[in-house]
Amino acid sequence: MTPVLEIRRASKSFGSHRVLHDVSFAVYAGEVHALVGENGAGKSTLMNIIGGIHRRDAGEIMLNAEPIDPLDPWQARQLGISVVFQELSLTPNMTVAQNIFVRREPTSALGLIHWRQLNDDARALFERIGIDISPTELVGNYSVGIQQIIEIAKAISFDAKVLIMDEPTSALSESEVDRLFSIIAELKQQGVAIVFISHKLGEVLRIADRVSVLRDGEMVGVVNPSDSNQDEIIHMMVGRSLGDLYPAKGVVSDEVLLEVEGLSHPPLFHDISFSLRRGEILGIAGLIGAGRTEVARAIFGADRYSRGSVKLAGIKLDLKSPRQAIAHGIVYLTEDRKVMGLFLSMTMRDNIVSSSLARFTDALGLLKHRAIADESLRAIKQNDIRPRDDLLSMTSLSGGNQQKSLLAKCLSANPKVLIADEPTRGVDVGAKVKIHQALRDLANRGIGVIVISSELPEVLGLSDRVVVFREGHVSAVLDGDNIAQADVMRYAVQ
Amino acid sequence: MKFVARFLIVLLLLVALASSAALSLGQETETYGMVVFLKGSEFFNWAYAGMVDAAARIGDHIEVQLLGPAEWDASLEAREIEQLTARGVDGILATAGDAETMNASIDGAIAAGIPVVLFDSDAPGSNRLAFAGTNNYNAGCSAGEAVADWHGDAARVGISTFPGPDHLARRVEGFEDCLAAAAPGAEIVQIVNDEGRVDGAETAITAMLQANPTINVIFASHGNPGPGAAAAVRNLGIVGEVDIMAFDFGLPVLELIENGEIRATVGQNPYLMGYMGMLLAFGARHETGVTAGSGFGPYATLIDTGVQILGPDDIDPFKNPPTFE
Amino acid sequence: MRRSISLFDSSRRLRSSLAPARLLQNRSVILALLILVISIALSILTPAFLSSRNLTFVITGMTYDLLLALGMTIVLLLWGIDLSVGSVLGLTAVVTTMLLQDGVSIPLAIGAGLGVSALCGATNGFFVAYLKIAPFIVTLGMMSVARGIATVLTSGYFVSGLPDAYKAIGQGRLFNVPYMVYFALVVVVILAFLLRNWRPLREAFYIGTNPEAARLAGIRVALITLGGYVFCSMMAGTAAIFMTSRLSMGFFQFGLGAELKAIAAAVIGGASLRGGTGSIFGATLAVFLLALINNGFVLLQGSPNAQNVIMGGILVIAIMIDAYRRRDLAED
Amino acid sequence: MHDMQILKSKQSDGAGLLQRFSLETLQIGGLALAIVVFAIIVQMNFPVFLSLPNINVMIVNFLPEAIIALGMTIVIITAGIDLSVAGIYPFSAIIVGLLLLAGAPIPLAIIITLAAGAFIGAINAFISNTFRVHPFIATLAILLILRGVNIIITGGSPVSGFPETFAIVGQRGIDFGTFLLRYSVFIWLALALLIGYLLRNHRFWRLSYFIGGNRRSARMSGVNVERYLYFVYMLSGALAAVAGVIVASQFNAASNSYGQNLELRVITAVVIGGADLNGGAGSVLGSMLGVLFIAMIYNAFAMSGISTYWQDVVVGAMLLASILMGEVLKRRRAN
Repeated sequence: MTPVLEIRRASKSFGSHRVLHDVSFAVYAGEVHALVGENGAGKSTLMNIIGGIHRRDAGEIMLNAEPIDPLDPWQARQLGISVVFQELSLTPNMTVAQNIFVRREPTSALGLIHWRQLNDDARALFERIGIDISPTELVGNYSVGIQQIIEIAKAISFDAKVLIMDEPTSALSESEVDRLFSIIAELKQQGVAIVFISHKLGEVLRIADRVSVLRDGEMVGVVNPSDSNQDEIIHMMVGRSLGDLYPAKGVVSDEVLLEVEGLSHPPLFHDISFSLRRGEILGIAGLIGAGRTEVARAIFGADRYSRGSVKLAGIKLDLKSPRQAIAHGIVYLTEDRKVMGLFLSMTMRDNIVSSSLARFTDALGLLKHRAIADESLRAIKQNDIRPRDDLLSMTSLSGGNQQKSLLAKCLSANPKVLIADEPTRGVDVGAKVKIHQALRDLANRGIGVIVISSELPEVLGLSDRVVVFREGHVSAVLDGDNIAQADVMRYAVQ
Repeated sequence: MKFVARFLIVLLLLVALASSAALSLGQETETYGMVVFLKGSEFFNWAYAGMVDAAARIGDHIEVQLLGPAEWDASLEAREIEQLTARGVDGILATAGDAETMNASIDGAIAAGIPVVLFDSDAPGSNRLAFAGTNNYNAGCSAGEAVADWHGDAARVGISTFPGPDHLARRVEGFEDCLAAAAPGAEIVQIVNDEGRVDGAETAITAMLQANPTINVIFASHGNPGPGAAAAVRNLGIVGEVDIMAFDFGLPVLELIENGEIRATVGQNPYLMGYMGMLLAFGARHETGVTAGSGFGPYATLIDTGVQILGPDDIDPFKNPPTFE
Repeated sequence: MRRSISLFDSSRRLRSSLAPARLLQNRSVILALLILVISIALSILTPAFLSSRNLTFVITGMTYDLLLALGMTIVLLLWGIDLSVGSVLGLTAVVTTMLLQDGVSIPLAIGAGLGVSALCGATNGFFVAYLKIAPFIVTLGMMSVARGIATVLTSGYFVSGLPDAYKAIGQGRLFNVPYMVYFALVVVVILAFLLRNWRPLREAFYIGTNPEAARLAGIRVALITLGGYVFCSMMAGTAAIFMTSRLSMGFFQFGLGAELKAIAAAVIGGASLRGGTGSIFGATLAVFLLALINNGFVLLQGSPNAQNVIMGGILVIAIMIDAYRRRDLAED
Repeated sequence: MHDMQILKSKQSDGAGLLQRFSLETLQIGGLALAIVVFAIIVQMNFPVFLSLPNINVMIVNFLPEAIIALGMTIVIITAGIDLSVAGIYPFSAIIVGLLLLAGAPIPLAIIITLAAGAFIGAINAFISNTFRVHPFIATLAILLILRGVNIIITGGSPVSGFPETFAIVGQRGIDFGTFLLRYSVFIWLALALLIGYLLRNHRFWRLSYFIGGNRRSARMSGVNVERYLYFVYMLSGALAAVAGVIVASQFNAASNSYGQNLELRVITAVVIGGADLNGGAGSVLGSMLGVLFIAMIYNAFAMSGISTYWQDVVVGAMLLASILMGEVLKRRRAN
């Protein structure tokens, strides 16, 4: 049987930096083929070569045994190779149908669009993959998770023979992930070859028929999930054993640090109450849209709430802005580092001290440059950010190091309470372990840490207690070492 | 729905207000409009004052209004004339931003039976009935003769003007001709562009004076460069060494004449332009038995309102410019 | 890997940035070189150019534009734009001089004039920072409104009859150089120092780069943005005080078209319409460059008609130089 | 088996007026309402206001703005801006005039002029694309250059004395006795209907919304954004040239003084009409209503005899008010 898509001995360098070396890779019809590897292993480059964004330096791309040479993503899609990039290709100000069929709308000979047929086509497409989305609604009115699904629908609409998805679940809640997986199963039935790129090995093992592992631009092997396990794959990815993914739990004091009581802001969240103790890591679990981020932002003063109170060490706070929150020692690590967390065009140093400038200012409001430089170097060392050059522009850092910089920025503000929203989103396993360790170190130093994560294992592995959110309410607070994943899921969805 | 209800109430109030205002309007009024190419020029305010006074002299039933673009744009001026024509005013006084652009609009107004009188700057190619204004060539000529009088053949002149308006070109031409005639040895050293602005004039003239230290007279071809030239001379610390011949009698010019920084100015008579223009338009509006046939009443086609060279002793009457709401 | 200049560059880093290759990456250096070349050319072509008188004059003449460009640099840095500066200049000029004409004391009249300009700026800032309306539109509206009020107030008349003591502000000299030049230089130095060292202005860089991230980082985005617009308008107001004093009159058309010049100068000097960058020295050099070119034109008796062409041409050249400088930057 | 409501957008059941219509409909409806109210008030005071001759003058007077606003609308939809129209407009009036005076046949002169306008638009796009600068700066540079060029090629005095037949473009029309309905009005109507229709329904033209909404995603969808922007700015330039040709014919003259602040009037009208300077929103109907609204304000001033000094204040205040209204609508809908 010939593979639908085959890469033969592809190589690619950027300048002197070799990112892919002699990589071969094949996908068959009706197969889900996972591609894993640490950040910088070459997954994205491989995908970009197939998707027509980059040109390979050497090697061949074969589609149904015919050599092809896609020049841009559009051309690749015409050939039957659809890539769903992490970055969505939708525009919020147009309808779902318009987004899906942009440039391919059914038109008259003069190019005038047949609107009804356009919407019917979209409906038919959704039916085919078994989802219910209104084609005439503006995309901007849908959540990111649903937009991701629209994006996949768009990719499929090209009559894709090969569908490549880069981290498609990074913005999805558990139930949306289920939804996506059933769509994938459906497509598999229809004979589409699927390449699935993900950091979430649990998902990979669940869905993939085969797993290819890339390391440092080379293909280290292909494994069968049924004869392998997570540890083995991680070992292949990093070339060594990582030890535990989650650090040992610490000692939690009895002293309540942060107390949230009856916090409400309809319709986003209602009557939220929980407490955070000194030295504790409190996990917040729940589906996307359950109100976790909204509550975190309200505590942080970034958004208003209508009722309820937030007490820090027993004193009621009335925070009107993030500035006041930071001044009180409450710091929020945002889930969206590129849009809301980092100043990408600025240097690492500028970013690291951005939340803590008050600490480096004299009475006249003048800044102490030397102290700032020292602080940023210290933070880089402490958080093991690489490379250790704090005058590098943020754009030249990898995702993991960007995320570590974001954490360093939060820590530089000397928090008493750190609310970390998706602290390991889009980060490779190595960086993940380091971030987990850093969060636990903080707790051990007596800081209260709240971790919001859509990855259940992460919440469970990291937290001392878990608060479960459902539809804007707290549905459970689970205590103890052995919280079962299934319990959390039950509270999150029922 | 509350939103809509509130909106409707406001709407009704506005309508009631508007209709009561409409009732208070008189009935036999005649309306005359003045259209200028630079709204809010002091010069045109003098002209408008003349128009207002003449209108009051004719009777209470005459209403007047002033229109024009905020920046020099003859096409916007043409629009104002077309609007007045559509409104059906009884007469239009206009000054042409350039000699050509407004012809069609003026002809349109005339064809609609509305008398159009040009003042200050003419549009000779149009069918306008009359022109009341300075003969700009003569105005420049007077200035040229005065300068010849001051310095004779020793006059070394810098001129400040800006390209575009036809009347400025005429003034410079008249100045050059008459200076040459009265003092053949005199010389025009440089002409600079002041972009029509005071600070533009300051910049341009300062540089000009530096590049040409021989200049001993500056001729300002319009109202703005006079004060700019005085500032330039002050900049270079050569007050008294360079004579300035300004144009028009804006208050800053008068002040500078009083304290001796400007030697004299070419005083036009904008008040008379407006006054005569109004009379001409009113006359043309009302047909008499004698003029029957032309569609217009009696009017003179050309009135030269003249200029005088104003020195320190002549400026008192102009110190209190007219104001109106 | 792309290195860039940190806001908090300490001296040991500065040394490496003095290497010739890096120097040419610095816009101020390019502008200074251009100024040098033009100066040399002009002094060869016309002896009048190098006279101290002429140079003094060039610097005096650029003061108004400089003040406006400085204010505009701050607003652009904050990812804003202010189209109303020219009109605010006109309005301040009219208000101040009318008060003086009515016999109000000089400090009070200046205070009121600056107050009016600050109010215009605060209105702009309020709409932009608190109501989140696009600055282009807000300041476009203010441009009409301020100019309109200035027109209504004066009915188009020149305002004159100003007290001599007031005229001394713009006309007075120290070592044959007008006071206002010293004032402008002091503003440049202080502002450049503050932009490097003063926290709110440093925070302006963050705001201009990513306003939402800045807010979440605890920066007072709205307040600083408001302050930026107030500052910009007050720079226009200050220019108006000097202009009226120097020319001994107020006029509602003062500052007409000044906003475009100010934006052009700020951009040539290193600011971007995409926010997050801007340089005080760059803007100063850019204004100087434009003033030199104007001066050269008149000295060389060039057709003044071509001035606009040259100004636009310089802007295009600045754009190209900048594109070369940023050539290694990623798409958008 | 799977709970489907997650995938449905929030449909509020008690949908009020604000939710029932799209933002665009609300904005255009509000503007139309404002126009009607304004017209009624002025009409009650000055009965000639809504007479056909006066309406005709209102339209003819703002024809250049209306035609240029067509291009500006698309430019703004793509998140751009074009200040250079205020330079292209007088430039093309002058160019067509000079060509005619040089004896070029009328159709040829017009075609060359339109091509020149489009060419300048291409320069705008070139600068903005190649050097990756904001179109504000690119078109500002071109505006400054053109203003100078206009003075240089005319020497500052108006160009006039065009052949009689050229008057057809902007002066002649159908005589209704009380007023003359100029052919140029039909040119505008045809352009507005055509562009309005295409912008709603044509695959290629609709890409402008896509580009303005999210430029990266447009790129990823295979749209050649740079090439598209050439099209947009060339269209804007060509339309400014159309306006220039009409005005040259209308006044039988062309001067560098034309078009003062024109770019700002046009942008004001387009924004009042609901276009978003951040891109992705705007419509021809809205922009035309915006132009009409401003035309009515100007005309009402000519009508009323109220000091025209107030004109700028009123127009500026209207701009701010309409933006505030739009913003209020947007936020009430969002809640």
